[in-house]
Amino acid sequence: SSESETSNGKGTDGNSLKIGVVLMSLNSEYWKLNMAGAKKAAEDLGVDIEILGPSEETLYEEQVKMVEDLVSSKINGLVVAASLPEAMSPALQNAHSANIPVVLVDANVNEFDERVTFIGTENYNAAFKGGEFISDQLDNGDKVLIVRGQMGAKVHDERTKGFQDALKDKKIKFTVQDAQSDRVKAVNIVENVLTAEPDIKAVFATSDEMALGSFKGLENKGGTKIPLIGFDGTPDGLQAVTEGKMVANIAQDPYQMGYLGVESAYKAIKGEVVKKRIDSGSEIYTKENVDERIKMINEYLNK
Amino acid sequence: MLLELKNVSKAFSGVQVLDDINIGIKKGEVHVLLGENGAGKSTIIKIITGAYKMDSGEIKWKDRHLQVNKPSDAIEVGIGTIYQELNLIPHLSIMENIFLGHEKKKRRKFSLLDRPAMNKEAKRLMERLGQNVNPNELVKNLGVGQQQLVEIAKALSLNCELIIMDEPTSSLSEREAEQLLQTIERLKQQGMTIIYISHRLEEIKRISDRITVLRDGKKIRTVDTDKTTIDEMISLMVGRSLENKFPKVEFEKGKEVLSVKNLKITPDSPGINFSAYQGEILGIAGLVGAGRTELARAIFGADPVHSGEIIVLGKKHRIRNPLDAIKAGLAFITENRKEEGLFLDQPLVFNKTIARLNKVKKNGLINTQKQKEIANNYVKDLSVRPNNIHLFARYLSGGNQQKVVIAKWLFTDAQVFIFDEPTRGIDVGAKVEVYRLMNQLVENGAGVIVISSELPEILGISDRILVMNEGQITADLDRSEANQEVIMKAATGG
Amino acid sequence: MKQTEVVPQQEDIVMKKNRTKIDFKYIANKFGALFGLILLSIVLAIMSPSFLKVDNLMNIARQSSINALLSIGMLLPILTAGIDLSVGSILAISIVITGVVTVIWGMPPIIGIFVCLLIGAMAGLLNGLLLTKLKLPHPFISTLGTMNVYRGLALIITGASPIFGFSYLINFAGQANVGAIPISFILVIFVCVIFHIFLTRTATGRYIYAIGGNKEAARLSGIPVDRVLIIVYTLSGLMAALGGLVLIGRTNAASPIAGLTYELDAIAAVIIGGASFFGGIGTVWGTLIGAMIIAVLRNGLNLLGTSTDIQTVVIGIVIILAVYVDVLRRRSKN
Amino acid sequence: MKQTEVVPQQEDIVMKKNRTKIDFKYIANKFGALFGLILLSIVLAIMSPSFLKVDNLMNIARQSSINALLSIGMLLPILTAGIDLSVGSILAISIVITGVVTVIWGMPPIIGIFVCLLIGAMAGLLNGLLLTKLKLPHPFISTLGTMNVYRGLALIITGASPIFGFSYLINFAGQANVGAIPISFILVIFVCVIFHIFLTRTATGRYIYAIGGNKEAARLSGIPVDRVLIIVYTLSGLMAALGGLVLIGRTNAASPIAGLTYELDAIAAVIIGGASFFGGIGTVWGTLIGAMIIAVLRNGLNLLGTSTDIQTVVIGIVIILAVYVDVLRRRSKN
Ligand SMILES: Nc1ncnc2c1ncn2[C@@H]1O[C@H](COP(=O)(O)OP(=O)(O)OP(=O)(O)O)[C@@H](O)[C@H]1O
Ligand SMILES: Nc1ncnc2c1ncn2[C@@H]1O[C@H](COP(=O)(O)OP(=O)(O)OP(=O)(O)O)[C@@H](O)[C@H]1O
Ligand SMILES: [Mg+2]
Ligand SMILES: [Mg+2]
Repeated sequence: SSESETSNGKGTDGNSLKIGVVLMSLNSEYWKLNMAGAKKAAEDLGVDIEILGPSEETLYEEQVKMVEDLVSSKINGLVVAASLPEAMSPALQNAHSANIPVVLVDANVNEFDERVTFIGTENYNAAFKGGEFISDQLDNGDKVLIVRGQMGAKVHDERTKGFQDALKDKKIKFTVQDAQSDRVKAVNIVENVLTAEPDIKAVFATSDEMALGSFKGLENKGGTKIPLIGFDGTPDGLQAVTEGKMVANIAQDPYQMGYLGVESAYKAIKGEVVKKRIDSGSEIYTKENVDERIKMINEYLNK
Repeated sequence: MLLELKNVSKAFSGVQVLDDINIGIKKGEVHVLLGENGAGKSTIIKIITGAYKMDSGEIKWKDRHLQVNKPSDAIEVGIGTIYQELNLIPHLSIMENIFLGHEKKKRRKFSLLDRPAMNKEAKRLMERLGQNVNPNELVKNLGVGQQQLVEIAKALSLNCELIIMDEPTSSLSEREAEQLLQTIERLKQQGMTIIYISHRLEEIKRISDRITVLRDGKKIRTVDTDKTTIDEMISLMVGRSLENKFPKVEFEKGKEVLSVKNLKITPDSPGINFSAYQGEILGIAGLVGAGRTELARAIFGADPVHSGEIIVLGKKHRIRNPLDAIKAGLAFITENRKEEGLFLDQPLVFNKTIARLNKVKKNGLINTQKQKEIANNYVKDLSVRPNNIHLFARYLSGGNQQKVVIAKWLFTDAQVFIFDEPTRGIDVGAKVEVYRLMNQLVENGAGVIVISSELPEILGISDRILVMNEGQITADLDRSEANQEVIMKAATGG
Repeated sequence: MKQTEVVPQQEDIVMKKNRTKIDFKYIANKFGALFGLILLSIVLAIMSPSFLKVDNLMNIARQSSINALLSIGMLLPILTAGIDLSVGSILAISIVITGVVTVIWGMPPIIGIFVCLLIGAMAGLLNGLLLTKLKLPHPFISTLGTMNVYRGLALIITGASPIFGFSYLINFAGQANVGAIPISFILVIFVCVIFHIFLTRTATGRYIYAIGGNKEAARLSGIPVDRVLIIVYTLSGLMAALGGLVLIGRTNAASPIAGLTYELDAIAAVIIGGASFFGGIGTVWGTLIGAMIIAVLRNGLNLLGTSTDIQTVVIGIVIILAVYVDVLRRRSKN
Repeated sequence: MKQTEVVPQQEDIVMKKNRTKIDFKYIANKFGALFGLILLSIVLAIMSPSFLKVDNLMNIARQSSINALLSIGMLLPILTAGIDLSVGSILAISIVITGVVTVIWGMPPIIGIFVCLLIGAMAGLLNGLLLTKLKLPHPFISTLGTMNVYRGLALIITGASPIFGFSYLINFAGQANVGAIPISFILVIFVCVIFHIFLTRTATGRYIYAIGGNKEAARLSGIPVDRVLIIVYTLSGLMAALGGLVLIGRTNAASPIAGLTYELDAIAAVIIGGASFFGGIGTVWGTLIGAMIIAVLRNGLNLLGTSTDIQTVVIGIVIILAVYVDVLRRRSKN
């Protein structure tokens, strides 16, 4: 541990600093935006950065290994987005005892009090906003289809729950189907559910990948009039809002999350004070406000 | 010369299997390769057909250098082969098997298959071999004998100039073998050249023109058949003369070791009754498909039976599976050693002890040292070649594989041994060793039952002979009253 | 066998009996999986009024088509006693490259379609070459390897983001209908006919069965085993790419994570369709029915609003049952 | 064979020559995968200074252990020419039930551990019974079925949410260390020794090889094939549950989606470790080394900061290479 202390000391000349980032996966637009933010922050701050993430969000143990591996290679700070937060806490504890400051993004790990900060929007709250948004367009007892990601994956649980809870008063009859974040499965599910229940009044998909699939399903069933809400605010998802395919897209700000994550870790290394909780914000994008957001994202991604 | 091998050598993992072999095959002759198990006969064949690559040497075809890199090369120049192991595709039809690799097509190379033409031709070929079958029948539904004939039809369909047959009669009954020999004689008259391998010396004498004898991978001599005798063939082959091909020893007939009572395989099959005694070898004769294997499998619990009683040494046993049978004291040496007897990718020591691992246990664990000792002893006793207990069974010649299967069963300390075609594909010397083994078993008080399609063998070694036909025992003959005619009559139901 | 051409002869009687028996078996064999499909459909029709609606049947036709195409491709390796685990990844790499070529580089759609199929075939060809030239012992491991390689490449090529905005022509196969009937299903039927003829009426087709039945015997019969295997894996890759083309049309996007775990569905369809895992046995029509059974099941469970975890359990049970029914049928035949 | 015990006899010469060679082969066979592991380690040590740190080696030991346990379990079905696709799901169902029993019902941890292993064994037993009693043709399909069934049940039982808050004793195997060495790795070594003895020195162990080599010959040799297969799948399930126990300790959580795709890593480890996909060939030590190779590779690529896409490609290539090296080695022996 004396070793990490010296490297902490050396940290004053920003060049030799290295920050490790472990995300839930690197294979989606959402996480790519997060990565872009993190990279930008590293560039601005002049630190080295190493970003890892398993090939699928379900592989939570793989994430634990990545944290362990980063801890044993020479990093000065750590930014983690844990897919199964509780599972991550032993590894984070490890990092902490190796004197590595840990910043949590996107998902909080409640058991890990030693975190520098948690940066994120609660998925539950964001989805709740989505529910509120559509609430006006629904009558009591209407049917709503939720196309969700892998059962047991925490983000999708929270999004599903948040959306449902927002509509609690309306006694909505929910049909929840798991499309495992797969676009084709979402198409199939929407086609099938609409065949059995043509009176579906709204569709909510817990990720843009599935929302885009859901739109195809609606299209195939002639149901493009049915309001569709996506989640993530990925470029394609936002594009679908401008084209009127989705009425709304619930977006967190992954870019901001990534940026703030690295920045906070940097501050912690330097011994600066960081707020214990940072809200990276979430927003519902509709036709009215989406264009601005698209422009911004394109800037983020250097398009 | 049609085909010439010049200075052909081949080694497997450092062991010289063929050593500077020179053989010339004349057009129109039946040329026999003769030698003990493991002498290298099949290896020569596989080199000619491109299944193996030789280490050095040359093959000449019609006095020109012939390069065979793969089996289709040999097929293309006109060499058709029936390998020692059957090489048919079980789920394809007779017709498809016959034309496999050289299908008739409607037009060009890439057009659809001409099934009607192939069907007609397949039917004709099988009829030529005395078989009236539906060419669309799947090969898996045929008996071993018929499968062998499909192989021959396949070779004939190639319109080749040379047909190689590696022990084609070893899985055939007397009658089928006779049919095949007649076919060979007919082919010879038509000018076909044939390389023929067999351990049956009588048939060699009958059909061949010249014989090349091999021993331990070396060519000993090529002789003209009409200038040699069976005894000379044997002595060339084994390097010494063999006084007695059937070393029969007479023992006192003892108590009943096995009694089968009213055994029915299906509800409406006739009940089978017979007994075997200590002090005798009980032979079971019959034509292919007579139901001998079926009976043996039923007794051994390998196939389900409908009803019946099996009594071993006076004690009634309920046998539902082979394990029950082994516990009751039975051993069954099956007719298909590769499919049902051997663990090809395991060493001899494994094959030897697997059926009775309890015998090599110490403190509850297998004692590998003891296992090796035992295996070494048996390898010596049965003169398995090469005498290496760590060699995988796959790399043994057919005859030596058979010895390994027998060794496995000797190790189980069974009381009753049922041998199904035990000498199929093994050489005269080894046969005598197997017969001696049987004698020894009888001497030790075990019951020995031998199923064989070779009449001379049955007649030579049995004390008593049962004859089967269509699933029933049609005769129970004492050694003194048995001869070929009587048996054939009972076997054909005449 | 109604049109006997010749006057029956005495000895033909046994033969004819056998022949009838075989044909019966043949039909029964097909009927087996079909029977399962019909049974399943009846149950679902009773449980859900929507099931038999034309509309829904077209759903099924549409939804089964991607898996059907992959399954027909998968049938070939399985017939040779092999397997192709990389089909899902081949699908992904084929479609993302199509996306790059048409959407990003702006090449004409017809070239995109050609490239898609070409990439699929090349990826399959590589599987075949690895298997035969490196003499790998079993395609399970080589295709497990390429499954990772192709997936990784698809991710690298796209930087992990899906490509969208395909032109009508590329979407055509997966999106358009003729009347109520989806083009994709017509494509499936067409492919089935072609593959049926290929497998039953051409030499190469029969060699595939021969290799699965007994590889050594096939080799000794002069069959170019390696060449046939290479063709088999190339075709399997080609079919995966064709499935990918339908997928583009269905989703209007080419995602590098498309096709994850599709190999399992394809294998399940082939086996439910009566093919043997040990090679040598299996038909195109059985495979199609296998794919239909899976699609009908998923569709029915969606219609009934079954929760996804229960769906998972039910699908597991049906896979086992389907194979068990096949076992029973075969047993009753012997 | 340096310590020849007896004076060599004439006839022994050929044999001895062979014996030396075979023993060499035997060593080389083990050495094969080990050689790959060493080579890989050298490369990684050169590329990353952190690789050889004790700390990191302990990471590897810890990280390899779950896959190692599952792989040793998987070795058994593969030795019998079978496969067990359900291990990931068995792991999941075992740990969530442990969670229910200890965390929710509050039973003592020791009962939790017992229940975990019992559920794993029972799930494996069911696989074995399905295979043997229903006489299914190949375990690929039955375990594909139960893979779905067990996963679905794990989701239903937990309502799809993970369970946390396990007591120290349950976490012990996956979390604690003796000095620097993780208990989980000690457990792996212990299990390897037990399984090595089981496979090489007990009758049932030898029967497993016999069944993989030739099932019919095994049956006719009086081997109780069905019973041995049931034991095989039960043990495979048991090892999956043991792996699950380590996973609980590592993550302090029991999630119903734990173990997704673990079966592929386990199969890869067994095959990289030199086992034959056709049964009858393979060792515990080879399998362990196979699991280590995968763990070292993942660890090293993480240390080097390689992106996941490239990791995926590299792992794919290594799987193929590992098997190819094995092929070359075997070929050079003949
Ligand atoms: N692939 C192989 N690898 C190693 N050794 C082999 C291989 N094939 C054959 N042998 C060995 O070569 C020798 C010759 O075998 P071959 O099969 O040619 O004998 P054979 O004369 O045909 O005997 P049989 O009459 O028993 O059929 C035997 O000792 C055998 O063990
Ligand atoms: N696999 C099989 N499928 C169908 N019928 C079979 C099969 N095996 C044997 N039979 C039939 O069962 C009957 C008895 O055959 P079995 O093998 O017992 O005869 P065998 O006297 O031992 O002859 P062989 O010399 O061929 O071994 C025959 O009518 C045969 O055709
Ligand atoms: Mg031979
Ligand atoms: Mg027989």
